[in-house]
Amino acid sequence: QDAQTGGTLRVLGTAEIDRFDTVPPATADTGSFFRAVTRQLINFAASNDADEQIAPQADLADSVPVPTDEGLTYTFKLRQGANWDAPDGARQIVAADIERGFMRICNPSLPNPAVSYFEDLIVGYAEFCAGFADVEPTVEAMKAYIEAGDVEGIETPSDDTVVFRLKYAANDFIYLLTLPVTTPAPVEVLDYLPDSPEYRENFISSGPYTIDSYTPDTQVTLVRNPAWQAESDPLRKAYVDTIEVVAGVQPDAAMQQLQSGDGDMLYDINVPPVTVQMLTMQGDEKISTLAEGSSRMIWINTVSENNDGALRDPLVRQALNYAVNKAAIVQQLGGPEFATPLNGIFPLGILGHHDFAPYPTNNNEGDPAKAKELLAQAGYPDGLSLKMPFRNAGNGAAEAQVLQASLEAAGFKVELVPTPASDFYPRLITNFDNALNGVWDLVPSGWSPDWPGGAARSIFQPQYTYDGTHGTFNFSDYNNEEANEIAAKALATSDLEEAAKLWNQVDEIVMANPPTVPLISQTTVLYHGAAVQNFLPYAAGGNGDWTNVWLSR
Amino acid sequence: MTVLSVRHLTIDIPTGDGHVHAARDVSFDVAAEELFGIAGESGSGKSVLSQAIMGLLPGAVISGEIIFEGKNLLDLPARDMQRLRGNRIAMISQDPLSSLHPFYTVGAQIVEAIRTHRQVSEAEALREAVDILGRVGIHDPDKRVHDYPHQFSGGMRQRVMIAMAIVLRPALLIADEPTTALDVTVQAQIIALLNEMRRELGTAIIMVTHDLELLSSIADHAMVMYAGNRMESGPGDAVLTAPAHPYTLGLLRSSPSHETRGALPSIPGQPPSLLLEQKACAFAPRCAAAMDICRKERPPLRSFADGTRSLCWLEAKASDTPAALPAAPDQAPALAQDSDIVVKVSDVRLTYGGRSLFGKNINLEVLKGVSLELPRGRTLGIVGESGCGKSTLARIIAGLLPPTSGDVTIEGQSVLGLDRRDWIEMRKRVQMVFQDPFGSLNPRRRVGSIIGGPFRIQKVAHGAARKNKVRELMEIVGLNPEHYNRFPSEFSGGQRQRIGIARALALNPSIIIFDEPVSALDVSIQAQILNLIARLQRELGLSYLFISHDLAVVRHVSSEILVMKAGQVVERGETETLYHHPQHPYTRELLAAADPHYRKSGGLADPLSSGATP
Amino acid sequence: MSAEIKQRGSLELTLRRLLADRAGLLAMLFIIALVAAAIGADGIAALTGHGPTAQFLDIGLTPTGLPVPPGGEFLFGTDQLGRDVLVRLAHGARISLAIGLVASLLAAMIGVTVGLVAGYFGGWIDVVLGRLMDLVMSIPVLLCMLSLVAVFGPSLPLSLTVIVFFSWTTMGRVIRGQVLSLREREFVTASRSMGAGHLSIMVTDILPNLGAPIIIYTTMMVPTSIIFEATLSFLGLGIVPPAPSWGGMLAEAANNSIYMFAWWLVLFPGLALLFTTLSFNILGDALRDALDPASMRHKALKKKKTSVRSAP
Amino acid sequence: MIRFIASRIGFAALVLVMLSGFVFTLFFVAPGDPARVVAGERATEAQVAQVRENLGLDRPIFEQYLSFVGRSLSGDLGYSYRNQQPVLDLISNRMPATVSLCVGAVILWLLMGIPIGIMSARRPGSLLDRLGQGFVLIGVSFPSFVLGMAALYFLYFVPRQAGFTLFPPGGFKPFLPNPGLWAWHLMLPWFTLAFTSAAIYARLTRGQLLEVLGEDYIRTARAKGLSERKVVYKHGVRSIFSPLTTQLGADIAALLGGALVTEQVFGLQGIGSLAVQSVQTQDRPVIIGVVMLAGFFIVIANLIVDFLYILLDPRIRT
Ligand SMILES: Nc1ncnc2c1ncn2[C@@H]1O[C@H](COP(=O)(O)OP(=O)(O)OP(=O)(O)O)[C@@H](O)[C@H]1O
Ligand SMILES: Nc1ncnc2c1ncn2[C@@H]1O[C@H](COP(=O)(O)OP(=O)(O)OP(=O)(O)O)[C@@H](O)[C@H]1O
Ligand SMILES: [Mg+2]
Ligand SMILES: [Mg+2]
Ligand code: NI
Repeated sequence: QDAQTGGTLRVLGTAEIDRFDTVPPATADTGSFFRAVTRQLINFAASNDADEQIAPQADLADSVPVPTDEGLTYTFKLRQGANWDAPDGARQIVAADIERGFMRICNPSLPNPAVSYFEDLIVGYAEFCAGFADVEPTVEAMKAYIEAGDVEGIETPSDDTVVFRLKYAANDFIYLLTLPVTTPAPVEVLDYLPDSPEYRENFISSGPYTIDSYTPDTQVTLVRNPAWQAESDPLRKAYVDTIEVVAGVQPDAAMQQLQSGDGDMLYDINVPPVTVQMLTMQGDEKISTLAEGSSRMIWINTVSENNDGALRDPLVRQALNYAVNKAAIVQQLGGPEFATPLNGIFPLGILGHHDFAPYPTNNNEGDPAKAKELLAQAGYPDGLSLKMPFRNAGNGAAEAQVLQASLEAAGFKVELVPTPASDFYPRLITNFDNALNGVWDLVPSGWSPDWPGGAARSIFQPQYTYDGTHGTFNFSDYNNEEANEIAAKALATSDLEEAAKLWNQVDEIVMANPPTVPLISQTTVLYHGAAVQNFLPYAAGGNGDWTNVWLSR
Repeated sequence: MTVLSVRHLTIDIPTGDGHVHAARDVSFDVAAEELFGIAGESGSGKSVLSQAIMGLLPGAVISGEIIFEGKNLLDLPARDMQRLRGNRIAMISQDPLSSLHPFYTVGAQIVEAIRTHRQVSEAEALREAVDILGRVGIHDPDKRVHDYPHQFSGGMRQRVMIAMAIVLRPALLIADEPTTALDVTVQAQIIALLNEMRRELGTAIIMVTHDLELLSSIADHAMVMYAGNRMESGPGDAVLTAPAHPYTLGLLRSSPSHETRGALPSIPGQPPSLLLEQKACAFAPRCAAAMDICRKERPPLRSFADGTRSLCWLEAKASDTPAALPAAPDQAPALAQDSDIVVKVSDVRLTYGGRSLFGKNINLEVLKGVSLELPRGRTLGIVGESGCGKSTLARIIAGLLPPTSGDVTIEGQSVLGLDRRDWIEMRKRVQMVFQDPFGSLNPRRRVGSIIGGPFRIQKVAHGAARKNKVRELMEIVGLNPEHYNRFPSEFSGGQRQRIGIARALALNPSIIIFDEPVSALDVSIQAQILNLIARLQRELGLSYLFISHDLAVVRHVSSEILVMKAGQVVERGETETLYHHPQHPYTRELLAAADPHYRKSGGLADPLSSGATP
Repeated sequence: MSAEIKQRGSLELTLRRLLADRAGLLAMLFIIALVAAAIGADGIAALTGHGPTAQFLDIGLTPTGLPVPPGGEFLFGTDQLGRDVLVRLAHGARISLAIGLVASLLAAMIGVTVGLVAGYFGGWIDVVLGRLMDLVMSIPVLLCMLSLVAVFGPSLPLSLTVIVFFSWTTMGRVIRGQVLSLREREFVTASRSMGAGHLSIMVTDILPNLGAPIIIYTTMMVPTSIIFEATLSFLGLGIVPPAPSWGGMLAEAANNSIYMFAWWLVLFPGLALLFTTLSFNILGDALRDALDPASMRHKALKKKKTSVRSAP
Repeated sequence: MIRFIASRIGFAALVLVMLSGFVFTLFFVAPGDPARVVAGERATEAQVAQVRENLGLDRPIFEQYLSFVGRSLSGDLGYSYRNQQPVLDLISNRMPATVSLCVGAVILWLLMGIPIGIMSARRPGSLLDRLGQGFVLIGVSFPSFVLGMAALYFLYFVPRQAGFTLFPPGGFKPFLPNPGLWAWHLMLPWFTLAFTSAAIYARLTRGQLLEVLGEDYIRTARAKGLSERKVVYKHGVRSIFSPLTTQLGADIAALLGGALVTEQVFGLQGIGSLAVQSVQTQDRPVIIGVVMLAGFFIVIANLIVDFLYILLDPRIRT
């Protein structure tokens, strides 16, 4: 069917769009929104092709640059005709806006955790942020600091040129530039606190759409941005006239509304596995998949005194790895199309993933006998009693019960502790005291890297390294100097194949004495209403691309 | 001219427990302008009968004929019956408090009655309503017509009911106990009003009541019912002065006003259940003159020369056959002569303070300085209209309610400010018997434990000893000790009052306060209880305070009488003195209201003018 | 007293009336059967050979993880984890019944005590307790439950506490109303005039007269509590998996709209819940008819008024 | 009268204060860290502490409570942690769905329950009465979410399988510009929410009316010659308004709970789903706001009921 413009796209969500500003931490789902109203130097194309989905493309940059200076310098030329929808009319996006965008990231009011990647990489950025941290978190003070400040490693020789200078050659720097947090900032936004109501009210778009109205917690309506020029944007076609993002719809209800035509696309809702199977059974073809590099694993508490520190014994952790029935989890999620058993820390689609089986079991169904044997060897012939909190939402309960069943078969008594979704990570798991005090022994957890593709860094660093501060996703302060060294090498090499091999080594080192039980690589399942045409998954938003669909009702 | 003619009316009401035979073969005629009285004890079927005539007994199985103005009402289609109701036949019922819709103004309710049957405008109907309210003696009818029923006193509400009933000038007015809920004085006014209306409008009135006294004074014709049967009917005078049926006679004899002193000739036993089939005379089990045949066959209807008819096997009038009379127990009460004062009440005052729903301060002075003395072994009667403070006084004397000021001493000891031990002790001296035999017994406790309650509370006697004492008490008051384990609901009203008396006797008190102990009972049962009370006083030398609004009853039991009005004692004196030479106008009024002869002659000056204020 | 009718004890009368009520009898039989099923739940599990939490990944689920419909192996089908619905239903009866009974008994105890004290003493005690009841009734129950669970995490005792906390007021009001009129009855004055103290009057004089409302309202509270628990489970605030409860089973069926495909997941627990609450309601009605002396004479005609606080 | 009104209003205020204390204590004494939620799942301790300070969560609880009460009195329920929007705005944005749902459901259940109750009471024991009683029993025995599921299955899913749309599966459409669409989309939610209460009202109406129809004044009305219709509707039904009003007052609290469940089942953007979502994200100002506002409505509804009661019953009025 031919592309056609016009119409209103209705996107349904449970929660509202959580951020209008790219600076404060936002959920991955917000990526779809940022796609429509902001532009970055580098971005992804919306595509059905798994490889194309994760290939960096030029967005504000007029091409993807090749690093010079042994991979330490990246020079970007900005695309002409890419405009701000500024209050006084359309205005070209310039190099200073890019630098300003970076400066806002480590503001003391609502900093973004991704700041650590750049502190690690860009020359002079850590110093800039350290200075910023001491600034009063008020509009005036922050504005003054940014206006007076400068990041050494970000140079703006002319309005249309930006140069980044790195501390070491990082093969994933281009990927880092796809993060919404790197969005350029127009000078006007310095007058507001990040993502404050005033910011929202005076929103300045750079994408094909801009905010028409915002009813908090209920609906955001996007309309065409008059300053946006189609020829300046290779990635977005902007077929529909209006996009309504509706909040407050429960997943089941949203699915029904999509089927009945009351809604077109989903916002923060993933299609539940069972529904996928029901839809497939009914021959519904409006299902697509997207590999974002998500994985699920069980974290093992290696710091508590529970069971006299039994979980510190590598044998016990290996026993756990043998015990778990990964095939059952795959079955729960709808079969091999939607999930694959995972035996290492890097999921499918991530540079560094390799098919290996440190603890092989038949069809990944678990090997209770082997597990029991190891347990006995470790001195626990009668098994162990373990506490496993789980996230009481979505598929959490089902997954926990499947895990419980296979662990019990191997001699682990597992006590399930349902935990409200809001409490699971913030209160229970990321609080290191809870690990230390043995509030939990095992937790099923999930991880998606901050960007797709070459994202081994975004998996390894937050989860498997410990630099002395708690409270991140490394729940029991795992650290392995040997792995760290190899990882540093993997990051610094510009040869991707070499990098992949090094990451494989990292994976093997970690799994030899496993802090986790990897479970599955997960594929995100997407669904849309019948009116939606040209539905193309957009990797950084985890869903279909709003700016490339058209409607036929 | 006969307005209504009822022929062989039989009414069965189906219920969960079987058929209630509420009327059996009842026939009578009512002529225009006549007042036809129907008397009988509670549950004898009077109300059912009147509702049957109105056609307001859905679900009942009715046979026979009710001929009204030439048409048999039982065959009439519902629509036609509806058109007659209110228009040609009207009704007033016993309780004026609950018979008016609380949410509509009295005017609206009268207007509704008018406009249901006549095509008149709202304004026209309202004018008529005002007019009729004026005629039944409501002051300022044009203002009061917009008031709600709760803004009227009981007597005035009954007037409103009457106004509503007669506004369309019906041919027949059925008054089902129109005065039982009212004070004696108001009662007399209402009766006078009805009489006047009857004469003025030519309405035939059927008056249902259990008050024989009343009937004998006003009814042109009367009918006495018992267990659904018409026992006797005939001209009012004849039936109520020279009754043909032993039941009628028994009723008349049991009414205390006829015997001034001594035991009343009561009718033993209690009425039968209407659920039972009757093959013989319904009254036979209680009839002193019963013969064998009475218990076997249904009696014939006998007519007598004076126009009375009686459903009885006796060939002569009961009033003519001395044998039919129950032997009146002879002796006069042996009055104790040592007159030391056991109860002394001096200048007791009581003010109920409080706040109404809307926060107005209410200070209701209920007792305004009452003093009295009760000599040992004597009975002091207290009369007065409803709300004058009798019960309040009783409670104060019993120590259940502290007075605002004044003092009460019992056998020399003040009942006020006792500590817990003295209070328990005091309970052994004074006891109370309450008005309502249904309410004063805990329905969920067995008779044994009710009567044994005082022993439990006072911690006297245990186990078998207590049980024996209870049995003794039951025997004293004439209850079968075998019924130790029953619940109060399994007893009749009279028996329940005996239980109450037994309980009061348990701790051997020297003084008993009776607060209207018989007002809830039928005359035949009332007599039994009055006799019991008298016997106990004789045998146990008790001193009584006897409260009632019924002058006749008080006069029967008391040696001295106290008349109360609005919280004050207006007159006191030896019974006979007071009765024959009343000093205070209020006493006279009371006596007048209670005396049938006053009523008949319309003795009250202006019945319409003295309506109570709201 | 020759024409004396045989007098029956009130217990006997009540039983006779109850047994004469066919619907009530059926309801009672159903409840007895249910209790039997709950007690014998392990027996049912043994009979089918399926434990209540056993997952049959091979025969109880399709390769893509869908539950299988009722059939020879699984009489009521399996759930989304391949567990036997029949066995879980029987085990769920335990929790639902336990919650229903324990919650209503506790609530009844509190309600009766508060109602009795408030009604008997009147005055400021009544005002305070009455206002307390008003207060509890003005709390948006489910919202508060939601918040409580968010704070304390779901658990059986918490559910129980919340149900009790929010359901005693109905009983309290009814009892208070009854006591207000009972304390004016003359048998109370009579007891007082015998020298009885407050406690003795409340316990021996007033309490026995509250038998009918207590029994009726407690019975009526059972289905409300069961529904309440089910609703909490439905919102994910109920008991801890993998223990089965009817509400939890229904919630699992509702989750992801799986019931639209696997109708048996909602049909069987739904019917069990419906029949149970229906039975208790019918039994409550029957008990009311049998116990309430006011309805003795005009059985078909009179029904005592009730104000039932609806379950969410 | 004035005193009465004043005392009722005073009590209403007291209830709200106690409610606020209760909710506030619950949230602020309880463990859990909204700052962490706001800061995002991957924030470091230092960043969380910064957010905590920005939100004022590091101040003493009592101080926070006092400032909360102070602000509430001027109608300011504070700002959401999540999007810094005024709580009052958030709630009023969700108001249309909830109000549509509740008002419609109340009307529907009154229109269902009362007539069924009247019909039952007019002919006790008849077939109609038995049917009515059956409806009542089933109604009070069904949890509303099961009913919602059944409605969705039979009135939406089954017809859709058969190829046509009988009712949409929920979703809120604003009243304007298309009231028909609005009503059509609310049909199933209305029915679900109304069913149980309709049963309770049918039962209540029947019981009360039977009792009233046994009153003496009804006999008087019949004796006046009024038609049975008039007797029942003008004299009988008029008297049951007061108990029905009382029940209605008591039902407001339950109504909000029912609305919460119904909104979940049918995907309505109402206050209930706002509450659920806020609980999930620990957005305390919003939760407190919703609970307080719900309490406020309940209290106001009960005040209105009290006054209606006076209006309806002349015995109290004069
Ligand atoms: N609707 C009814 N259904 C069943 N039984 C009834 C009904 N109405 C009255 N009865 C029974 O019929 C009998 C006669 O009652 P009725 O009211 O006529 O007595 P009554 O003579 O008017 O008594 P009272 O002086 O107490 O008014 C009583 O046993 C009563 O219980
Ligand atoms: N607890 C109370 N609070 C306020 N007023 C009361 C109270 N008890 C009784 N009264 C009022 O006191 C007055 C006297 O009441 P009491 O019961 O003593 O009258 P009574 O002469 O016994 O009347 P009755 O013949 O109707 O029994 C009445 O006006 C009554 O309304
Ligand atoms: Mg009568
Ligand atoms: Mg009195
Ligand atoms: Ni005889």
